[in-house]
Amino acid sequence: MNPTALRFGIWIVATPLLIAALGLGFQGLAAVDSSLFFAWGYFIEVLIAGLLQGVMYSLVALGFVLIFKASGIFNFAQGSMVLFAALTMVGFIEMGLHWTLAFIVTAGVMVLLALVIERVVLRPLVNQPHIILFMATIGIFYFLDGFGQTLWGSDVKVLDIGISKAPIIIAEGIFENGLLINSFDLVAALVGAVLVAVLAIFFQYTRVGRALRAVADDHQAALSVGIPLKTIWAIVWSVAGIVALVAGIMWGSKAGVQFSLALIALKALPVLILGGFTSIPGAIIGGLIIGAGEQVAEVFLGPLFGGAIQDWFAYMLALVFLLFRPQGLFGEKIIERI
Amino acid sequence: MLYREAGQFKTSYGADQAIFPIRQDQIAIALMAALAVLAVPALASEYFLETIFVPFLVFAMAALGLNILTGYCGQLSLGTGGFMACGAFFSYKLTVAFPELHIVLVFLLAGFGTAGVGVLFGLPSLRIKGFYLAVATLAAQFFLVWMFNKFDWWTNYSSSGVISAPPRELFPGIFITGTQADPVTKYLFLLGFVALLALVAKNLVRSRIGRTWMAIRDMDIAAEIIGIRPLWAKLSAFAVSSFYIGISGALWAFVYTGSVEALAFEINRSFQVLFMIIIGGLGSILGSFLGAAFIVLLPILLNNGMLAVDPTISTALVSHIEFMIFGALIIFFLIVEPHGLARLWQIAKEKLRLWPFPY
Amino acid sequence: MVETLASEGVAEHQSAPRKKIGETLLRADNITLAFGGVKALTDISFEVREHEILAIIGPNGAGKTSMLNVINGFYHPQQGRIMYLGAERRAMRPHLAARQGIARTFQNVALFKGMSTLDNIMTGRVLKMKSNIFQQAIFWGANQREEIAHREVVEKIIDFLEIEAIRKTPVGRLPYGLQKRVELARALAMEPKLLLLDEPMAGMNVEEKEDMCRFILDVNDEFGTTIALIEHDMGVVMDISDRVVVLDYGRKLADGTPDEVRANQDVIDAYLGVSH
Amino acid sequence: MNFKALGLAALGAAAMATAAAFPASAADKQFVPGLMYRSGPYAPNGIPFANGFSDYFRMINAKGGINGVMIEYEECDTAYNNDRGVECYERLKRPGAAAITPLSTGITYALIDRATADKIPVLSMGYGRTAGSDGTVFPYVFTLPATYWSGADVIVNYIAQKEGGYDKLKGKKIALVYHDSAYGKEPIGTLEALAEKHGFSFHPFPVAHPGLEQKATWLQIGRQVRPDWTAMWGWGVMNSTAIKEAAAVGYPMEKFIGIWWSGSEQDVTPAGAQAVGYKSLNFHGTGTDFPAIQDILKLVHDAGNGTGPREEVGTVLYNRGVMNAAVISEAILTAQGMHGEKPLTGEQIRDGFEALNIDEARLQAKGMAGFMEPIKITCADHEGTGRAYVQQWDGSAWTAVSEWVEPNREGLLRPMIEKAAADYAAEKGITPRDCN
Repeated sequence: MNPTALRFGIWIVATPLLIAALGLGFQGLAAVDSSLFFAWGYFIEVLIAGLLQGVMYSLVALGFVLIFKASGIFNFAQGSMVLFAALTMVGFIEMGLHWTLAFIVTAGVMVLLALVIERVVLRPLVNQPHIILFMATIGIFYFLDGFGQTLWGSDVKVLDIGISKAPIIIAEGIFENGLLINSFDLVAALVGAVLVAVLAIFFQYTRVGRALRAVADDHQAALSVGIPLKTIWAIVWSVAGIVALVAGIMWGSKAGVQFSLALIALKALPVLILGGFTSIPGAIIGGLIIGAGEQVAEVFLGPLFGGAIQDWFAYMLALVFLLFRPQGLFGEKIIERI
Repeated sequence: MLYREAGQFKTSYGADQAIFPIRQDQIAIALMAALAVLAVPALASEYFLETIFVPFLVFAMAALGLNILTGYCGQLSLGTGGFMACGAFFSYKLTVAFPELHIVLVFLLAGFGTAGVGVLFGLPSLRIKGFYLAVATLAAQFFLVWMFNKFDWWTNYSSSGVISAPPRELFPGIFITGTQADPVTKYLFLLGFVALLALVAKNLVRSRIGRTWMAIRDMDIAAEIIGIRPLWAKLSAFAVSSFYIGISGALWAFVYTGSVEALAFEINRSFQVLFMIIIGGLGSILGSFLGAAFIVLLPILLNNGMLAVDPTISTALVSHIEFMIFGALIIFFLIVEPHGLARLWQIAKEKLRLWPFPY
Repeated sequence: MVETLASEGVAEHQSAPRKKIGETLLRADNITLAFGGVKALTDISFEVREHEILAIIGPNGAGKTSMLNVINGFYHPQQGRIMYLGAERRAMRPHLAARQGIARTFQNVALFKGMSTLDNIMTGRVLKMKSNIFQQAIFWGANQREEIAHREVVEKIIDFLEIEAIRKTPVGRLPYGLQKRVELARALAMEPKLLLLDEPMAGMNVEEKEDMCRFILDVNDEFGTTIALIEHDMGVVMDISDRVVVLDYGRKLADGTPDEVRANQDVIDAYLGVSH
Repeated sequence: MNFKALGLAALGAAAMATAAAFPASAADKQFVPGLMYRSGPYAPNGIPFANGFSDYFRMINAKGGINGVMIEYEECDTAYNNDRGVECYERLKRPGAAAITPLSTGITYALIDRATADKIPVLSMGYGRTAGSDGTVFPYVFTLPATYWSGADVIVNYIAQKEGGYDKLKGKKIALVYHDSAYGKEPIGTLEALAEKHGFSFHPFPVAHPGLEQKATWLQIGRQVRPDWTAMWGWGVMNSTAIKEAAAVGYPMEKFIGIWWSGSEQDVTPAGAQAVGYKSLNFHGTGTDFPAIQDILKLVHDAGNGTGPREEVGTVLYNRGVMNAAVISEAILTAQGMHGEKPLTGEQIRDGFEALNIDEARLQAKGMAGFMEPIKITCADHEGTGRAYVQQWDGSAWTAVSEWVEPNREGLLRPMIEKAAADYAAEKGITPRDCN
């Protein structure tokens, strides 16, 4: 049994136990202050909402992982790529295209963008230290932010791909008020799952995917067996661009397409750090942990501190995990040699 | 032809340690100082002083601090904004509680307080490295801003969480904070203060402590084997860096904007300072200043420049184009010289030494 | 060819008076080190005596570097103990080993690439410098006096190793041979009691090897520094070392003077016989 | 290292620097600066306001200016960013500046000291520092027609009306969802005081900037606390997200009331049908059925001079920009009556503000009858009536669902304002001026 699968197994068993312990802990708080009392149904509801929210973070985090895995670059511009993709897609829909058609055209635009980035930014900077490439992606971030808004304007745009947003109440027989689940979030989780499956298949079973993994493992070796780095970079940025488009559609139809979308990249950072920069399953598990952790903390601990703790709580949570596993949950272990 | 060091011999190790060992450099720096002290206040308008020179100096201070941590000690930090907030709110509480305390002393004390906070958040650096360390500092960033925003005690129970700098004097009758402060006074005070602290930073990095930082940065294992304690080296870098950043936060709140809420120190501020040191040059005192100048000046120049070319242009378009040009210039400069403006300056000097006979 | 040149260069020096070999400086008792299930060192015992040059030899993967790593505290052996300066050393970090006077160089040069030669060597003086952070912030005064005093020491080492010309050059720009020399200079700047050299002559040409041999012998002569070195070039090893420890697959095969080792049948079978 | 490229860059920078000279304003025009934002996370809300503001002055100029004095309007983009706001202020301030419009509570805070020192009035219309409405301590700050404290009181008064009297508030739960910044925190003190006075329980829920994350907040509101009424102090994307999340937990929209900055088309359209029934405060009319707005359409948009798209005219934030500009022009007019019909200094226009008396007759003359309430400003009181009304979104337009609601200024808010202003004066070492 390979270690990753084993680790998955352990997590699958341990997680429900941890959650139950957590719930009991919060119930204990109610003994101190009765206003903190809650029903178990509510706890589970918050947890589910958090997990679903976590999938939304994972969607953004995936784009980071793809690029980091294949090139070691931390792509600061991922957030603005999400915004740019969503803006472009809305732009095409407003021109009268059906959203499926607009999706395909926008995917084409994102591939084109990846090619331009590879040619104009990455190729001249090949072999530079990672921090320099990181800085270059910051340049891309600013450029895209300005470019997207110049092209499409700064208004709030509605992106509706027909997903119902109505609340669903289930399990009313079991819990007092039932369990409230947002149907939109469910669809988003489904999209996330499909995306991960597609990426997994892509990496595992296609020639290009295998080449990408080879590059991720060892640049020099990959080059020596004839995998051209520039092609790999162009492909991986294209794939990241399309992932950004999917994230942009989901976030855009949830929150409206506008400038603030670029800021959700910040929500993906703790996810990445927790899951490890190089692991696709890490991005998903990290997203689930961060999403559930921060929502539960905000709802049950927030009132003790005056609320709005979820931003720093996500980072603190990631930090605590890091102290035990400095390379993230699924990151590659750093071995020191001298 | 003018820029030659031939014929200048150093006869002692002391002379060899000078910051500007070449005589032409000494002359140039003296001229620069004269320009900064005499010409700028005389010629620059209030607008230039208040919105370019003052923030430039405040940012240069923050960049100095971050450069010590990231550029010299190799520890990536994204907590700059949070540490600036510490400086701002610590000095506010101090000066409101003890109005008779001299304001410069208040700034320094706030700096020391921030250094303590920096050490606390630097502790994880022993286990966590690189981009992963950035998370520890991001936790600091979000937590500190949240804390100053959330607990009214920091703002003396102001209903909106905004602190406003009370008037304080540098010398009796000469105000450097509050409404009475004259832009020229503020500028000169900042110039002196920042120059002094930059000198201190330069002294630190060319002494033992600076070498231990750079050793940790370049190869932490080898550093440990020659007897450097990684714990002490990293934490001292966190402390000194936070000291500078804390003071810059205090100066931001007191001398630059005059009133500030915790949100002014949000994550974007951290990124902004990080950009400065990368563009300016990691591990370079001069680079901190060049980077601060680049990041402060460029957007304003672009913005004003475009309006001057075409006054009827829409402000939205100006902002968007400003973003695009700014981003493109960052990429351009990285391609031209990835090691920052300071290295560019060095190369220019080397070329100048040979000019006009390049071979 | 290589061996003859090297030994000729060394021969002159051996005529100089050698310092007397003294008491045991460091003793390794039954050291066993394993990574996961893989044993790197098995039950190794040997000693290093004051003022001697001890060579540790063995084929690739014999555990030589691991042994040095154990001595300077980078690896912690699962079994066995290290006696140093007559006291037993428990779990130890490398910087504590440095404090006790153990310096070393690395197989792959471990210099501080962003700093000049001078600054690299000055870092070797870190433990000897005493001025506090405030004195350093002011620079002038006590700190500058100290800087100058240590600079003088460092300049002597620079003279000694003949690297005056590259004082201000960033070490990243130096050729490999010179980098090795700067690394030796940095170790010497620590004024160590015990100097560990991990393949100081790897990848050098004949002239560079000759120079390096000369420096090692001079260091041993002039400062009386005890040296433990790993080297592959058998000619060099046999000529400059006082005693030789032979490792193979993590075990000790032999221990003695070069002549004794040369005559040892195990060594001939396992190592010399094969490689020659 | 490419030296030619470097040279080009240097040349470019130098050209930019020399180009950074500023156009001097013509001496025969009244200068009006505007600190707007058309970029950054809050741009969607900033743009219509800025367009309304600019269009009104274009209309005034098309009519021949104020007593023949033309308005010269210049805008600077702050991106809702405090330090850029300071930069913009310093760029646009000059002795002849009529009034500063910071359009951000944070920027208002940053500019109060500066503008007071420079003697330029700050008009923070429905935002900013509430204590600023005490003219004795803040001679250059104007908060008309209403402050956040008034807004909070109006919301509670409206709830009391709906519930059938103040005594019915006892035991009720009122929640506040607020932007966790200087802006959002303003009403908390007032609501706490009112909770104590009327016996309802008050539950504040902060939302971190920019406000995309409200799931936890709304789970608490919708599923745990279940308040009878919820008020909101939000801005930008926070508003639409709040409406969507409220709908997602099934919170009734009729019980959800936003402050006037949380009640524009930009806030409800992204939420689509979910937003129907959502309420907010407002202090001016919506739509285009006012002579002044018709004038803008006729003289500005029909002439092809509109700042933004024509469809935007009549939307909430556009009309607020118009009202803001109208107040400034009225202050200029009043000041001209005192100091002569010529371009005036900020200090002179401050006198105009303090003597401002926009009665029904003046509103009629301005073509704004029914558009806004009459306003009277005095030396000590820089706020005016503080009244607002409640409007409701019906899926396509905002319609008024209440009369003008009066806040309890004299009995409650004014003493609180005076105390806050006195605290500020003590901290800053300001001696309040005598207004009698």
